[in-house]
Amino acid sequence: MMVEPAQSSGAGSLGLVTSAAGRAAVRIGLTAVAPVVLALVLSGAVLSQMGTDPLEYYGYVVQRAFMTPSGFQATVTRMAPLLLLGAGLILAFRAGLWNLGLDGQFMLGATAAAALAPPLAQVWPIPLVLAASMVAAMAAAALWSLLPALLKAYHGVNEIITTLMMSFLGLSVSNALVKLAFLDPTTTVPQTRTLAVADRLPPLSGTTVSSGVLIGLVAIVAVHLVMTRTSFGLRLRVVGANPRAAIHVGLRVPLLTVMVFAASAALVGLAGAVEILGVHGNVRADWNPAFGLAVIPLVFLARLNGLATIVYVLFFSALQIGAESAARRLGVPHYFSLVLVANLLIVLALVEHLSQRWRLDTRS
Amino acid sequence: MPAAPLIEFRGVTKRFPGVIANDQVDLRIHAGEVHVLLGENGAGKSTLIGMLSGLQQPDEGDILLEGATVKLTSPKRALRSGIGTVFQHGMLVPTLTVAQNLSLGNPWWRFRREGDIAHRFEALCADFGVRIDPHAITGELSLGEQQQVEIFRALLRGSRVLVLDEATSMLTPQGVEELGALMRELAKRLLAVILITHKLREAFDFGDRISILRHGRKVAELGPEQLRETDEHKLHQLVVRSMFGGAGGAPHIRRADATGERRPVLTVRGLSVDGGGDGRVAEVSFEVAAGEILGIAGIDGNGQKQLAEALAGQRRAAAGEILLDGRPIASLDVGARRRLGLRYVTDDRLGEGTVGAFPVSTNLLLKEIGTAPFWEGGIERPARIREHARALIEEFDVRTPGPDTPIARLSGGNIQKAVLARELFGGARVVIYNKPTYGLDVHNIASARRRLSEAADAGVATILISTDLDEILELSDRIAVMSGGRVVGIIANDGDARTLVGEMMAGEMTGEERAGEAA
Amino acid sequence: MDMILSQSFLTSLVVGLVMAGVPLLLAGLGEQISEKAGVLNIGIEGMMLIGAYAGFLGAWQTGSLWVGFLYGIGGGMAVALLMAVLCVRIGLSQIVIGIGLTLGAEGLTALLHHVQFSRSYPRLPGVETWAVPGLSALPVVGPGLFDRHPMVYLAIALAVILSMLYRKTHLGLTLQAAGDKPAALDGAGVDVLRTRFAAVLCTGALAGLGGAFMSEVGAGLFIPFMTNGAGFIGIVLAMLARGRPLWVLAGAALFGACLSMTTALQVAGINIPTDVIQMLPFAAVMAVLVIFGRRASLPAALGLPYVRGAR
Amino acid sequence: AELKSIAILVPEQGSDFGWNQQGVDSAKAAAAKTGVELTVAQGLGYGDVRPTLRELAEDGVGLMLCHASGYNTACPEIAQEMKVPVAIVDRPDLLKPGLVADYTLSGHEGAYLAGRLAAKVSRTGTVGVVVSGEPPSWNSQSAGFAQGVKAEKPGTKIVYAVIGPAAYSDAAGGQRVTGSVIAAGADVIFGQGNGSSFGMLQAVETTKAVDGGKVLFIDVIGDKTTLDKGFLLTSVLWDMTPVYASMVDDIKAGTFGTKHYKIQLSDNSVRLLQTKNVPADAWAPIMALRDDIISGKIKIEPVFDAAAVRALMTDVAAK
Ligand SMILES: Nc1ncnc2c1ncn2[C@@H]1O[C@H](COP(=O)(O)OP(=O)(O)OP(=O)(O)O)[C@@H](O)[C@H]1O
Ligand SMILES: Nc1ncnc2c1ncn2[C@@H]1O[C@H](COP(=O)(O)OP(=O)(O)OP(=O)(O)O)[C@@H](O)[C@H]1O
Ligand SMILES: [Mg+2]
Ligand SMILES: [Mg+2]
Repeated sequence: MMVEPAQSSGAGSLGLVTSAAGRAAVRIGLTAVAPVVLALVLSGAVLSQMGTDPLEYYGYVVQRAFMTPSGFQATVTRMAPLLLLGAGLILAFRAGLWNLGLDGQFMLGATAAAALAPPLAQVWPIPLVLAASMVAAMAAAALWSLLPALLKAYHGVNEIITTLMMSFLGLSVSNALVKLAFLDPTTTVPQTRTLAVADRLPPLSGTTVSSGVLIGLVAIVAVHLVMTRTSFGLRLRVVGANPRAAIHVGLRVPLLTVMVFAASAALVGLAGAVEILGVHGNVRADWNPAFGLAVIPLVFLARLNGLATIVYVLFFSALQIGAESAARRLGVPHYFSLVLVANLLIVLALVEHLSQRWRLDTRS
Repeated sequence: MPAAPLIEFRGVTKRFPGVIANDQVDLRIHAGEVHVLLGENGAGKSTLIGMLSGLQQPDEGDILLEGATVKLTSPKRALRSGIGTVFQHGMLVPTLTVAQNLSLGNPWWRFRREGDIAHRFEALCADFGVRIDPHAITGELSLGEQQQVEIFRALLRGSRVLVLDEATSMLTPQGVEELGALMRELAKRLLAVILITHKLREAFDFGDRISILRHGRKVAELGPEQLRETDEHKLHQLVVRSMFGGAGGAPHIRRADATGERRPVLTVRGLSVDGGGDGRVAEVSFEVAAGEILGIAGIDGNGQKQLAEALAGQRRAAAGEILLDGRPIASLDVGARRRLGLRYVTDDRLGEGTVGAFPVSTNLLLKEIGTAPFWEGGIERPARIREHARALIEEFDVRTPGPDTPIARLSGGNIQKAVLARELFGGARVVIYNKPTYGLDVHNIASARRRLSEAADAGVATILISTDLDEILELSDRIAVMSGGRVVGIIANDGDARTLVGEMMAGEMTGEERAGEAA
Repeated sequence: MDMILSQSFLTSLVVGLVMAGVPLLLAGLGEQISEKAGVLNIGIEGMMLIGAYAGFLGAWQTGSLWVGFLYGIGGGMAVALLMAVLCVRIGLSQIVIGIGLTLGAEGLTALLHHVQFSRSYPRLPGVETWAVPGLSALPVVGPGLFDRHPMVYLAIALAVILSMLYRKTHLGLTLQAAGDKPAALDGAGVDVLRTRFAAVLCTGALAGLGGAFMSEVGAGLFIPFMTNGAGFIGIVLAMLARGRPLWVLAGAALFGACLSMTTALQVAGINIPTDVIQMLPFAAVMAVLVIFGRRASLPAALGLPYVRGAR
Repeated sequence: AELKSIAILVPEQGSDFGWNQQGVDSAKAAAAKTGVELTVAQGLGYGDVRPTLRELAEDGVGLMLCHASGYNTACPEIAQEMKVPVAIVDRPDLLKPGLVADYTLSGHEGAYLAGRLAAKVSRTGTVGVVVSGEPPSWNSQSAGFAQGVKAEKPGTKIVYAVIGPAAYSDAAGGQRVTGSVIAAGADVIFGQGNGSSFGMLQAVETTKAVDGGKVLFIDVIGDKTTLDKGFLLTSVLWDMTPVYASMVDDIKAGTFGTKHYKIQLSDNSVRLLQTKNVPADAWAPIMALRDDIISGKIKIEPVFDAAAVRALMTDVAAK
């Protein structure tokens, strides 16, 4: 079979297929569906080792996460922070910067929002409070990324080390802030004041879905468009794809590096804010959802494509919601979802590699 | 007929997706001979010797060593079989010392004995009259020295066959002469040398036997008798016809004399650049007028690249002035200088000149990102970008499946055409070319030179940096020679320019003498 | 306050330093081998976790810590084998696969623990120490450093041995070439993929051993997620050490000392909130980076798959 | 009102010999006693439990026991939204008739007794408190323990150490910190932590006290006797069965959400575990003290604030 090499612009684009629809269908079937099936089978083997019927488990997860109204709403709500984290990661990764400090930035954003919103809600109109809190969260996270950004931009210090370190530090700092500075004096529980349910981001009408998901969708689509359709995005992609070319064509790489870090961290901080303003209402000491390690695989699975990330985030949210429920009914701890995501990541990477090889082999 | 060949290729075929790189090639390499492989870019030379050095395996056919079939399945096997290769791109670890590089390949558990190897290396160097410190960090040596290290490494390993892939392309004329002498010496000691080159001159000067590849096939072989007996002009024609299928060599372009008083467009005064470890620029001054071509000759690594980058705005100048139309631009960045009409054609088209994964169309606008009409308010206008690309592709004859093809899929010559198109497009006042024809085949070289000179004729002030003296002599109006980061002299390109430049490059004349003479 | 100065307390701080430092040391040394050879091994956290689980399992089943260490090494190497096949042989992205393997190891060990141990929480018997004759009689550091489980000495010896190997044998050159210019190594007749493959396996072995040390000697039991980012700290140590094993040793000691200090300050009744004290090690690393943050000389080909003859 | 089924939500697996297991076991016992069905939702983690709460409510659960201090923001909100009663911990201020009841758990009375016992058996005159974190229920027990120690032997030193941020699973950290506390002189360790408490136990089992003798461990909440190798002195056991049972009764009676539920010595919902490691002559006086507390002769105020707990420790240590 003859297959034209897919047109891929940039490092990780999902080869927006331009060839005939039939061929595209075959390719999607082979590169997207087959790996998912394979990963499900592999993970299913783990399930049956634990004495659980994989089909029953998967069926249950799908049923709960998609078919029941409350389950589906929960799935969609869970997407909000993940989408924002994904947007932040795409921005950084496309520009060739490994921002691995998500968890610290997320918690600082969350803490900033939680510190600000409840007291402000006493004096300001709510929309203003929400906006101000989100801005504060973005600023806090962006500020936290500044040190790694400057070290990278002006001293070439590897950002993997610095963002990881700043992440650990950020977690401690946000904890200390919660316990020492922003403590809710009315309770013995070490947590910030709680934003009243009525003052939070409004749910989509008639549902329990936090409107944070809209913010997430807007953000990731915006990032996608910025990266693929604007001059700013193109500049970042040049830096990411060939830093020497960026210097050659006169891009201010250090400045762009700092900007990307700030923007990426701001989106991550916004994820924290949305999670607090939309769902939790406060930050408890020692809370850390550690979304970072889960989202990174998702954006890679989506090959740094914003639109594909939405699909994978939906998948992952559904898996989480379904797994929490399945844990109760079928006695499989929700850690299982980690195994499934890992399997999926590895299988997909492998299949993508093989399909590329196959494509080359059939070119002659 | 000479004795049984040391190496024999028998019906060797190698296919790559979409290309037959080698097609039923028969080749015999004899001990005591320098065997030159000629062929245009992509003819399959590197692939052929890649199979000899164990990097690749033939799809069909056999390689025989002293009459017996060998399977060279890895570089290690090849080395064991006495085949040493000096590749087109350096194969030394830049962060290790020479001696460490030489001892690379020992099993990891062996104790290091760099002292021994250093001694042997020094002895060998002395034998050939070369001096290289075995404890120098390899990355800090000149390219020529690195190449010599590679050759000696092959000899130290007891190679009987020495393969040199485009070994001369990075060298200065002197370097080439030295290498030639070295090869002749090796041949005298009954080694077999395989030399790949693009320069016919070298083939005739150093070769005992010439094989010519074309489209993966061996199309001609000229033995020692033929080489000796045939008249040089005829030989030249014969070879060129075999290489290019009768199309003949490139037409000679000689520029119309462009002397006379003209207003300088670019003025450089006392420019100094700290190059870090790799070459610097010291107090360079010159002027280039509209329509003039100033050639900058010199041995590679004497500050030419640093000078070019400082002019383009990619590298900061430590001191000095740069004036464009009388306006100081030293404090401007790359983009601002470009907008004023200052352009730079880099010598590293793949490394920094283009982004390989991006489409041709984007690469054509890589230095104009964000400008109207291709971006409006920061938003990309794909139709206009593609339209622009189509026009340039057409105008510059870039052979590409289309504007959306990732530029890395193009051949080297076509990538260079795209880069030229980008730099010459729209209001170029000054263009700095850095080795514009490096790595291209004869056809592409001719077309690139034609472009360059046409642009100059249209009034572009041109700076041509090249290590190819012929190219400089062919195109320039005046020639500056750089050595050790300084311009040691600027002369008009007339009758005895070749000797003068050669002398300056060889360091036989000081800058002051030269300047006095040129004045 | 007197207890702060008591010999036994100071000794315990040294012990704490050693206990926290040894897994980091092993992980850092392991990561360093991969990095030298040009493989950024982000999966090391997963290798440690599997090593911790397997090591505990082995020790618990057979009653021998040494068998446990072998299990731990095996567990770490199993994960490393997967990484080597996918990233070295096939050339998939090292960061993606590394994160995938870490996630998978977290999930898998938590599941296994749930099935196997969550009802009984078995613990290993106390660790036999081996006193270094003479040295163990020294005050404070004697019992703290020289009356430990032999694995402690082995880990420290390993740093010294590796440092010597790198300096005296071709091991260091070979790895450095694989990381800086793999094509040159290939041209010199050494199989780059095999070199990197072996390097990744060594990383897995050391990381697995580090994990096993943590569960067998450090805790005496296995708890899900118990490595708590130690692997990531190992990556940081390896990057900061720039190829020098003794620097990894120093870095691991610094980290261990910081952790010990947090306990010391608390026990001394110095009333700083724990969260502030906990920042010490990370703040220390950031300070080091800010002060000495020149261009980190990482191998040129770090993170890039090697394909022979690729253009 | 009618009540057919209840549910309990716990963050970790209900097999940890501690907080989670005790909650699940108590809920089972209470359900059996009151004849309602029980759904156990375990291992939910510390993230957002709202989806689970909504799902349980949709399934017709008539009372949700939110057995984690981290759930006390989400549960009252969902109670309001779904009109299903919930019980939460650590927020007595959120009481709401018919919807939200609080059962802030404080074993401070038991911890006080444990402190008395610890001071009695300590040979070195130093005891240690090792915690993995500082949530209110642990703070109150740490404080109770310190008060007990102080009351028994005022000169006894108390060494206090928190393991660290990720300490719930940091077993190695638990062992390391406990080791240091023992080296600082403690020969009785009062340990609170989930996974890390196994690390503490391991340290106690494998480290000698400064006087060369054995170190003893005081556990909280659960009964680790089956895991003991002769080092478990006692445990401040919690039993929420009476609490949960009276919640069910209150819902049926329509009085839910009008009162606080407590665990206490008087109904044995807090009690001290008697092990064979308790010296024979020490147990009787402790039981006498228990009676004094029940009768009100001794009053112990719970202290929930981390800084206040620390003050108590340094206070003791300074003497
Ligand atoms: N690894 C490869 N994969 C695919 N095609 C290849 C590969 N190596 C070489 N080719 C193709 O094989 C043909 C012969 O290439 P080769 O490098 O041998 O040419 P060459 O004569 O050495 O050219 P040059 O003078 O430019 O070095 C070319 O078309 C080239 O693109
Ligand atoms: N890595 C590769 N994989 C597949 N095809 C390649 C690769 N590199 C080059 N090619 C193709 O091989 C052909 C020859 O490449 P090469 O760079 O040698 O061109 P060329 O024949 O020298 O052309 P030019 O004279 O314009 O430089 C081109 O058509 C190019 O598209
Ligand atoms: Mg070639
Ligand atoms: Mg070419």
